[in-house]
Amino acid sequence: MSLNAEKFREDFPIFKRKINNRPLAFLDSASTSQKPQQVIDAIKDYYEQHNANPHRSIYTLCDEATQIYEKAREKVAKFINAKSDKEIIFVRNTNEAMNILAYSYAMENLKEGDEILLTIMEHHANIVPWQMLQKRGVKLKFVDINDDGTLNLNQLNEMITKNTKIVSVTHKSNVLGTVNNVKEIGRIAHDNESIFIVDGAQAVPNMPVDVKDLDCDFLAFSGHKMLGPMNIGVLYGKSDILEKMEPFMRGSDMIKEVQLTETVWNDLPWKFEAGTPNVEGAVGLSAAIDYLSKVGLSEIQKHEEELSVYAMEKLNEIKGFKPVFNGTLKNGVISFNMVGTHSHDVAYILDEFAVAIRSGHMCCQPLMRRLGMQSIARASFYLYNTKEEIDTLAEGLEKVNQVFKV
Amino acid sequence: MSLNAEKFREDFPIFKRKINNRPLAFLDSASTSQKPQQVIDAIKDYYEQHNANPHRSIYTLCDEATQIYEKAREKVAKFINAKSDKEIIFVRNTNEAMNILAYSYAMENLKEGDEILLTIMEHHANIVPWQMLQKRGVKLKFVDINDDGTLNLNQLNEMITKNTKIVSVTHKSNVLGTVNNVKEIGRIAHDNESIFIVDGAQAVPNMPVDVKDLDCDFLAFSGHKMLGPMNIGVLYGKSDILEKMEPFMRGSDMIKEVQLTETVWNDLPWKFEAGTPNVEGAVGLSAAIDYLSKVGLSEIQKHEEELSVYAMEKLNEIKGFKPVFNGTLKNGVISFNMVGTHSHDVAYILDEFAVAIRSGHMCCQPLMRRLGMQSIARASFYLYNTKEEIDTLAEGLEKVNQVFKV
Amino acid sequence: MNSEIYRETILEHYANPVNAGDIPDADATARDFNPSCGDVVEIQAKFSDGIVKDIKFRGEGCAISQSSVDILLGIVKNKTIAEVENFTTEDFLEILGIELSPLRLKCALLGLNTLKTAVHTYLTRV
Amino acid sequence: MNSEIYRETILEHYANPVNAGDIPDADATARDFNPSCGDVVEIQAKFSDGIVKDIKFRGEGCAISQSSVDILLGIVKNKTIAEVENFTTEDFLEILGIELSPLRLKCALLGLNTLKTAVHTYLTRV
Ligand SMILES: Cc1ncc(COP(=O)(O)O)c(C=O)c1O
Ligand SMILES: Cc1ncc(COP(=O)(O)O)c(C=O)c1O
Repeated sequence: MSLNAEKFREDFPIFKRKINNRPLAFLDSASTSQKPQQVIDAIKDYYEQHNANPHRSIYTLCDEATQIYEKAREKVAKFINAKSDKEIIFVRNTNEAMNILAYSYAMENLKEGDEILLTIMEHHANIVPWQMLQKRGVKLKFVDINDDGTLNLNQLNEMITKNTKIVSVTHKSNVLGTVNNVKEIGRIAHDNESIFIVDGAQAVPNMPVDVKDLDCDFLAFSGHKMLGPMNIGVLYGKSDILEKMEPFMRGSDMIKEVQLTETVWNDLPWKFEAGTPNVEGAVGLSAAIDYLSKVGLSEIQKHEEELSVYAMEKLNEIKGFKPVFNGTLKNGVISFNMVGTHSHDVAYILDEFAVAIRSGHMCCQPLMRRLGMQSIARASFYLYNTKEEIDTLAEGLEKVNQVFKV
Repeated sequence: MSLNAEKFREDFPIFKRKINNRPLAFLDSASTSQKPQQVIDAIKDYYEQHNANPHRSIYTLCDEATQIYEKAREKVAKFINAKSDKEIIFVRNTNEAMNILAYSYAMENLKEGDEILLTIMEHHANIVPWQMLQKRGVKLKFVDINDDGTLNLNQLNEMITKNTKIVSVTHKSNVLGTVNNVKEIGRIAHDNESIFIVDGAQAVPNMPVDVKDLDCDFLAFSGHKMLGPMNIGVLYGKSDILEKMEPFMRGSDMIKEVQLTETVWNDLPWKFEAGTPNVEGAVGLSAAIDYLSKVGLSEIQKHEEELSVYAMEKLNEIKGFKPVFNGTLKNGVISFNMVGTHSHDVAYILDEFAVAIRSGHMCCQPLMRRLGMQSIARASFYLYNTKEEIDTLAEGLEKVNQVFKV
Repeated sequence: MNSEIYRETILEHYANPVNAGDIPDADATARDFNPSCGDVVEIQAKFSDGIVKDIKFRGEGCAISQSSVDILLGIVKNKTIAEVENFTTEDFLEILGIELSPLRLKCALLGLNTLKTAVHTYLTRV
Repeated sequence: MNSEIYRETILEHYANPVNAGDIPDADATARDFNPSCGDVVEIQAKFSDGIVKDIKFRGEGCAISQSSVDILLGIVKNKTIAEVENFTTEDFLEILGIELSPLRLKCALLGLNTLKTAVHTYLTRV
């Protein structure tokens, strides 16, 4: 294999852990990734050496915490090729980023009769916030998928209208693995003068993403899916749009001057960051980006593809294994069902083999209904996964059949 | 002294650090506290042994992460004596908690002509979110302070009217150190059928706080000010009120069922927690609560009082030292100015002595204007501070006078 | 070992539920979800003289959630409402007799929670 | 050592600013804050023939922010607008000649940023 997963595994302390006396085969990185020592140490070092509340005073620790926080922002800006670090807002996770856009962009700018164009493969994070707009008469429209799990671009072209004010699409589906042609979708959206939002939660951890190249207006992603700590995420936005937006969270740090009844907002990006910032999260995300950059996002993508090809070969041999699509998409995400066994029971029996996979609705209930499924099992791969782990997965699935007498 | 600060200091790795060749005298815990090894290790242990996205699947790690997260919630509930852990919502910080209340309670329930009663000593976190309500004709009213820095309760009694739908007050002022009689204020608010909100950001870390005893409807506080990690905080709310509230952040995990155009919310407390939760933060906060409980909140409060008394004695001897109030309040917060020198320059010169204090407007600009000050210096104490550090502070202030030729 | 929870009875109730179905003239209906996995159970019940005369469910989900509700309905049918109200989680788990991890517990208890809601709905209405 | 930044000139400009005051018929006014500490500077300027004819400030804040703006206005008075536009952060810091930590840098540059805004305001209006 091109990428030496065994070597990387050594950096992840959790892989020393045994479950049911077997080495952990963590095949659920699309939910959340494991953390390398480098990220854990960065957090530890921050609290042991530099911790202070940034921006607030001028003693040495405060100066250091401020620099650490703002340097992390610069690193993120470079990682996704943003024009300026002003365009990087630290948030909790992708969900929060979408809420900022729903509350501070959509609620301020959309009116009755306007439309928001989404796709049927969206994660709840990119559906539920927009439903808020319905009470003011904004309509949500959902582009369907083709039979091979790709997005129906023709339909998208038909559904977009002069009333479509926002087009918000996932870059990569967490269920199908589909990588959407967001550059093309962005072109269509902008030709239509719609704001174009990309849910990057699955793409940014697993492939190179360049906001200048995509020309998206907003991009949201979560640190915890890309080796970083929980509770740090990013909302990228073009600065001219962010400048015009109302803030979302209000309070300290996002202001320049507070009078009893009015307030002058702070400059970008701080206008959108209220209260004590998450320096720890930023430090951890920064270390995660260093790690990913050293490995190389293209290498990671290739590795996941190799594992996907190997897995489909191996799993297709198992009785009752039904992938959601016939394995045409090889992007590190394999969603499937086992005939006669519910995905929950599949996941439970696999745990006996220390194999961790996701089961359930994947926070994509509309897509599940579209697929005619109530539940699904998903194995997802990352830089630290190996073919041996896929062998163990296969072994576990045989046991599933045995228990359920399939 | 009753509390052995020297012993506790050994638990805090950052105190090994030297600044300008002197041991760190961290007198800015009211901004953010330092972290004991126990908290840092809890975070490390979580990522090295148990990390997974909770609630989502059923493999061992996921099970563990879920238990760890929900156990931390139970611990918080017990710590503030909540009726049920359903009443504990994990948030980012106090600022976010207030935004939940502004967006999901006030924006849904208040109308033109209604009033929100605040005090002039509020932090921006308890002012700016409410200003949003003004655009729909809700009025903000501010209760003044007395000459000794206590709240003017007579005025509060006069200002509260039938239109007062919300009374929101800080339990302890981050500038004055004033501890408000929130139990009495709560009684007044409830007699008036107003919702009663307590900003506990300064009180919860420094004294015993019991929500049943206070009978507040909501209490907000931040983990990072009480030995916990950044980006975890708590909104406590009475469950009957929370049940009736609309959610704030929308997306995954806070739902039971998502249709294309409508959604069934999840039960409390998850209805208010969208997206991948911050298990790490909860773990850290839980370890912080263990630490604080072992030391004892009453002991901490007494220690801070002793240090305050000692500091006022010592500092009053220094030429040009002007405390904001004449030191009648001994609650671990000493706000002052040095005649002839701006607080920023005071803090900067103190840094030469490795003394870390806050300078500026303390995120309390309305209070600053009320006091006729543009800026202030503040030393604040916590369980790990010692009299020696106050001696160093005094030494530093002498140097300030020397530099500025006072 | 994990797979030991899939006892013969569990698998049997899962494959061939005896209490699945609808009651067209039900006195109470309740529906609940397990938010993490999407498992769903709907219970319909008919009461008379303070007794659970008939009770059926529809559901989708894993072997544990679906067999548990099927077993549960078998237990409570023809019991008095008071007995159902006093029937605890512990009672039910003892009857199930399998060892469950905390998240699997949610699967097993989805039916019981839904049942309690149905009874509650009925009682607050009559 | 930290306190070395408080040179004689800095303290002198802080205690007795030479460019403090108002210009009643100013062509441009700009005001900016340092959000972290609340320091504030307002600059008023009068231009004619492309030259900074008069320029004054009002402000509140620390010795660094207030002395810096006073020194700055002394430098730019009677300079051409083009010269002011080309006057960089680096130029200014070289003249100040003190070593500043990143957060103190914000204090020192508050005046310069406000000045740039004032010039920009003037230019976009004429
Ligand atoms: C009284 C008070 N309220 C609210 C806050 C805001 O806390 P956070 O920045 O953690 O949201 C603070 C912190 O400075 C405070 O002292
Ligand atoms: C495509 C997609 N969008 C959004 C999210 C939500 O991420 P978070 O829970 O970090 O907000 C996820 C994570 O599962 C995802 O896969």
